[in-house]
Amino acid sequence: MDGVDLRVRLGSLELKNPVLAASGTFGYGREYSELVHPDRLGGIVVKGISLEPRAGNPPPRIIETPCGMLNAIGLANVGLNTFLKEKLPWLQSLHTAVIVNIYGHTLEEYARVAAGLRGIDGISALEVNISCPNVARGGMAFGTDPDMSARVTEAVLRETDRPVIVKLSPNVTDIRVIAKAVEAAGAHMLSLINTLTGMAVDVHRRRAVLGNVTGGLSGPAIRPVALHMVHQVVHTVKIPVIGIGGILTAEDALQFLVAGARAVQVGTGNFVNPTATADIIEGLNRYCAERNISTIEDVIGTLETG
Amino acid sequence: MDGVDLRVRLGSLELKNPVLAASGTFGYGREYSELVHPDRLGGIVVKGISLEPRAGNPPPRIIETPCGMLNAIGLANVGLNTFLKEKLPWLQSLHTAVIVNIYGHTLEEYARVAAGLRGIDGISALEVNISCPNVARGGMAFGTDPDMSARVTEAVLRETDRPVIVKLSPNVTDIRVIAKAVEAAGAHMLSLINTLTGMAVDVHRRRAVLGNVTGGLSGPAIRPVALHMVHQVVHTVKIPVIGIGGILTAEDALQFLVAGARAVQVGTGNFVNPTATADIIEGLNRYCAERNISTIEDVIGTLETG
Amino acid sequence: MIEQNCKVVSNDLIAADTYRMTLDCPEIAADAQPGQFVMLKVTHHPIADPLLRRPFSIAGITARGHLLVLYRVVGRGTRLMASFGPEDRCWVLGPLGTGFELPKKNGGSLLVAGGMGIAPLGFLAQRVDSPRHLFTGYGSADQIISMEDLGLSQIDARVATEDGTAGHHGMVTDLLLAHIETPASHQEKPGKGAGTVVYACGPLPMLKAVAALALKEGISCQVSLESVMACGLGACQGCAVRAAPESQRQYHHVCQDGPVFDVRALDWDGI
Amino acid sequence: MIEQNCKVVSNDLIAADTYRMTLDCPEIAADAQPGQFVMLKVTHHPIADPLLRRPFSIAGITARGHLLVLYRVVGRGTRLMASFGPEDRCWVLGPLGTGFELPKKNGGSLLVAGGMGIAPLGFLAQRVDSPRHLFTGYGSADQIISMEDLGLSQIDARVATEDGTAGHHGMVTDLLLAHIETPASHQEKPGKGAGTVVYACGPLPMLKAVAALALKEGISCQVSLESVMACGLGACQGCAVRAAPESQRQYHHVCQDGPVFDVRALDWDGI
Ligand SMILES: Cc1cc2nc3c(=O)[nH]c(=O)nc-3n(C[C@H](O)[C@H](O)[C@H](O)COP(=O)(O)OP(=O)(O)OC[C@H]3O[C@@H](n4cnc5c(N)ncnc54)[C@H](O)[C@@H]3O)c2cc1C
Ligand SMILES: Cc1cc2nc3c(=O)[nH]c(=O)nc-3n(C[C@H](O)[C@H](O)[C@H](O)COP(=O)(O)OP(=O)(O)OC[C@H]3O[C@@H](n4cnc5c(N)ncnc54)[C@H](O)[C@@H]3O)c2cc1C
Ligand SMILES: Cc1cc2nc3c(=O)[nH]c(=O)nc-3n(C[C@H](O)[C@H](O)[C@H](O)COP(=O)(O)O)c2cc1C
Ligand SMILES: Cc1cc2nc3c(=O)[nH]c(=O)nc-3n(C[C@H](O)[C@H](O)[C@H](O)COP(=O)(O)O)c2cc1C
Ligand code: FES
Ligand code: FES
Repeated sequence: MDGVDLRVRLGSLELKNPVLAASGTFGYGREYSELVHPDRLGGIVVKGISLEPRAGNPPPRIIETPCGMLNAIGLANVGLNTFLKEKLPWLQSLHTAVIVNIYGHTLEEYARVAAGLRGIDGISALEVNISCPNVARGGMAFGTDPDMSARVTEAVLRETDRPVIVKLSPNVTDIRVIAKAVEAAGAHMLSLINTLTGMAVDVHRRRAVLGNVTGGLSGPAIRPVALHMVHQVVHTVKIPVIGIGGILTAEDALQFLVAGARAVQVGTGNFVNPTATADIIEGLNRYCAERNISTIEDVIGTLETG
Repeated sequence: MDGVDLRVRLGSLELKNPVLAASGTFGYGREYSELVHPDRLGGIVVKGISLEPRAGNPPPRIIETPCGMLNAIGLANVGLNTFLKEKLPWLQSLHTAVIVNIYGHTLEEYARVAAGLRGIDGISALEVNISCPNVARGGMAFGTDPDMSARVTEAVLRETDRPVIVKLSPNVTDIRVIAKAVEAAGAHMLSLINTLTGMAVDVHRRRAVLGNVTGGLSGPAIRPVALHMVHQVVHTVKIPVIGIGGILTAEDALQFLVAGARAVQVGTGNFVNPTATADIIEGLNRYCAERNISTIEDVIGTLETG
Repeated sequence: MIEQNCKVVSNDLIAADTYRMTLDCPEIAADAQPGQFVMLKVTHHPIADPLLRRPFSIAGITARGHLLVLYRVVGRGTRLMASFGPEDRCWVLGPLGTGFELPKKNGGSLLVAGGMGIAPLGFLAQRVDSPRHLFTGYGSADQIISMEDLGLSQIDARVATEDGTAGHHGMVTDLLLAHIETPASHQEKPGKGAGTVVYACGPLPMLKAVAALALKEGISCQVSLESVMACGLGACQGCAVRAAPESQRQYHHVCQDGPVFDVRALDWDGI
Repeated sequence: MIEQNCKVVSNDLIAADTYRMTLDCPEIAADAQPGQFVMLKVTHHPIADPLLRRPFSIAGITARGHLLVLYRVVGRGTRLMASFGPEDRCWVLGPLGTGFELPKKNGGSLLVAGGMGIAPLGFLAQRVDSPRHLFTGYGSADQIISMEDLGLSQIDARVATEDGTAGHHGMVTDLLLAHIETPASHQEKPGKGAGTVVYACGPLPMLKAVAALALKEGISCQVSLESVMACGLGACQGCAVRAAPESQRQYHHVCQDGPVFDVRALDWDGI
């Protein structure tokens, strides 16, 4: 299993392996560190950071669904300043890629979070969550409109000195249109998918289960949708694509890599198996070793069609 | 359990209970008749009919996914003429609603199928599948564009003397926009959702699993997405809405009814449990009886919010 | 065809990764014909993963009238099945599909089974009383299913293993070929004479080889195919297999038109 | 805190729908404090329904050093757990969360358990050596978990059942109230004097009643809460519960800040 080179390059971002922990599911990295030390991973994406702290939605915030879960955390986070003061120092001690996921409710807010993270050591890249409601447009998510998606991208690019990953929403008619707009706006990488919007009803109480009524669907249930969108986007843009959605095992991760993703993120999978990320890395190693593949690069984008 | 009145009215369409079998999963009704006689159901929606017979996609056509399945049947069907000659007579002998699902690749084709079914006894309604690729627009599905969706609706309405149900695609940014356009075009009812587009990769062979590469995701995995869209559409249009997506049990069906659907369709659930439809009817009865609810109408749309 | 919640009477490991399950479902057993199959629900309600039922050939009816299923653990569903105990119940839908056409009276039968392909052929052998000869092939000796577990006695059977750990060292098709090429006068067993039918079930490459041989030699031949299935009833059209070029239809449905097909009905190049 | 694939040592039905499971995970057992919990994986890889792990209080450490879990079958996950046999293994993540603050030396403890709320309190009773009194409430006599199954001896325990089939006919809170209202001089047991702590776990209405009483009487009180959970580690923020209005934060996380909370830390109106 040694011999296998799992390093991947995504533009200027080099990862020791293609397995990242997804935003919102791995806290600030430290929560899981007794189980899987972040240094073993390709990198971690921290919980989405906003300018001000946010308490989040009223409970219940999560509910299990068939092979998946709905969450309506409400993007609860400590806010930019506390992040810098309390969370960053530990992250700076890591020897792996630390990607900071950011979001806002206005273009201005995105820009200010990006500016607040400028020039800071130990941050490898920003991941921009564009699935947020745009308050200026009646709450329609930025990421559902190509023009708004492009403008968020530009606003962040203008303020940052780090590679920018734009994280796409799957709740769109044609994700390729958004991907192209974001690429044209200068994004360095794309990651997808964020959660699908969903809902559950408690038929005994005849109420929505979630305090927020609707939530985001994640987990293995959405994997086929995620894989399809990644496959579409890989054939649409030239910038590197990171695959996300329902990955629990090395085989799941390989589906995305074979389809052309240059890295993957594991979200809900961490809850099902807290060492999922490490197990996947081991599984990628084994897959390559068994086939005498010396580098994971020789797996990426090798899907035969026709 | 007697006492409970399960009848529902959807505009001019009256059903003995709100449970229908979904198109493409119950054949032409006869296949399941030894297990569940269609007369026990609110109705059956037959496999989508096109003007000409269609052989369908190359195999493999189906693959299991977590709590779901992908299908790429390719809308295989016997075609309008054979349907009328070979399948219709048996359907005409039924004492339940027979809904004929139709589709086309051009407006003209939709219109001609509708015309071919005009004035024929034993057909209670048409269900128009607008998730088909529009050949005139490079294969983009009719149902992803409000204008095209409206035009398909009008084309069918012009040629038919039956109530028209338009079946919506979930692969859109905002299903309410399509729902409104279709309502404005004169549709009598809406049904939703059709399948989400998805894909699976065989990592050993590094090929797409399905002969058609992509397929439609159905089953419990998609239920939260379906329920959310039904909830959205119910609050957007005035015409009756039929809920579809991942329904296996009475509790699943009740989630849709409580959210405001006036009937439901069971698709993939028939494969998991061939008597699912009958079991759900029994379960609805029991739910009402246990709560001293005398009519299912008193359950529909009773979701409390806030 | 019915759907029934059946008692698992026994479920025993009989060879490497291979289980023998008997189910108490008298109605299905009474109707079953060799070559037909059942769809088994491998999870308990309301657990939805794995979602779909799994198809299994009816491998026979035991002396006590129970339905016999032989299966190999290859994935998630069969692994769950292996954990069924004699207190468990299992939903069984069947009998399904079109089975074997039995040989004409006194017509000889050559039964060719690769691996778990023995399941439907074991049942066929139970039901055929004219001269029959069974050729079985396995990867290795530890996979061999005994005639006793198949409920067969007094049958002329030969075995091949790919690794040579038992019987002929090679493929089961070698046995068939050798048999067919032996001049008829030297045979006690049915040869390639008129009236002889070859029945085959096993991995696709094996079926292809058998089909090619039968078509070349002009021997009547029926094969039992596998396919992914959702409904098992002819309702979903998920189990399509390419029909022979000269057929009226482009696809057959394995669950309804098959799983048993005359080799001439299939497109062996496009399969 | 570690993640370990543990042997299920025993898994027995001990009361109506109630099971007692012991697990061989010495490291987790060694670290465990009363009030902490574990997350159990109820399916086997790679089956993904039900998807999430289930949280269970650590109900004690057995004489043989095994981790004790007491659970009631209420849904899909617990039904699967009930089928675990002594040959099975189970992934266990723990010990998790913040447990009970033990009473001060010689401070008396009143332990109030509703239904399965006995689980963490049984462990607490094992670890407290100052005077302690246990009040347990069940729906009916058939649900009662014996002191033996809890690994408790020489404890002053009283029981209430809602249907009166055993002990006091009524709620467990009646027992607590009666006890607290008895003048201290008449008591052998800890009363509401300074140093006394009330520990409670059970259904929310019971906890509300206990909290109201403790707050009114000015008795120190700790409750163990439940919540839906995904990570169990403080990473997902899924298990939020409203903090007391005067707190610095709007929500606590049950899995990390709890599951044990001082009643004064919570918003009992908004819960
Ligand atoms: C008509 C028919 C009769 C059959 N009879 C028998 C029998 O008597 N004994 C027996 O052991 N098996 C039989 N099979 C095959 C059996 O259905 C599969 O082995 C089983 O469905 C695998 O389920 P799983 O969940 O364990 O595997 P999965 O986890 O679903 O898949 C594991 C592996 O098995 C393969 N597989 C899955 N489904 C099928 C399938 N339907 N056919 C072939 N390969 C499949 C997959 O490609 C994969 O490589 C039959 C199949 C058909 C269609
Ligand atoms: C910290 C903590 C400690 C716990 N300790 C114990 C214990 O020692 N013994 C015990 O029997 N139970 C305990 N529980 C509750 C236990 O986690 C649930 O009963 C279990 O998760 C239900 O799983 P299920 O799949 O069987 O039920 P599901 O099918 O998931 O749900 C069935 C019913 O149980 C309810 N339910 C589901 N999850 C929870 C939950 N987390 N809390 C409360 N109700 C729930 C649902 O609302 C539903 O009504 C604890 C919960 C927490 C948070
Ligand atoms: C509890 C939870 C919290 C999440 N929080 C965020 C977030 O803050 N920012 C973000 O971009 N995505 C967030 N996500 C989305 C995930 O990063 C991921 O895109 C999604 O869950 C799909 O991947 P999965 O199926 O592997 O979970 C969250 C997901 C979950 C389940
Ligand atoms: C095998 C299969 C075939 C289908 N064929 C059709 C069809 O011909 N026309 C149509 O409108 N929908 C078709 N559908 C979609 C279903 O009617 C239904 O909308 C969808 O599967 C979601 O419901 P479910 O989760 O209950 O299956 C098909 C679905 C499946 C699984
Ligand atoms: S499996 Fe559905 S038609 Fe064959
Ligand atoms: S369960 Fe994830 S933070 Fe508590």
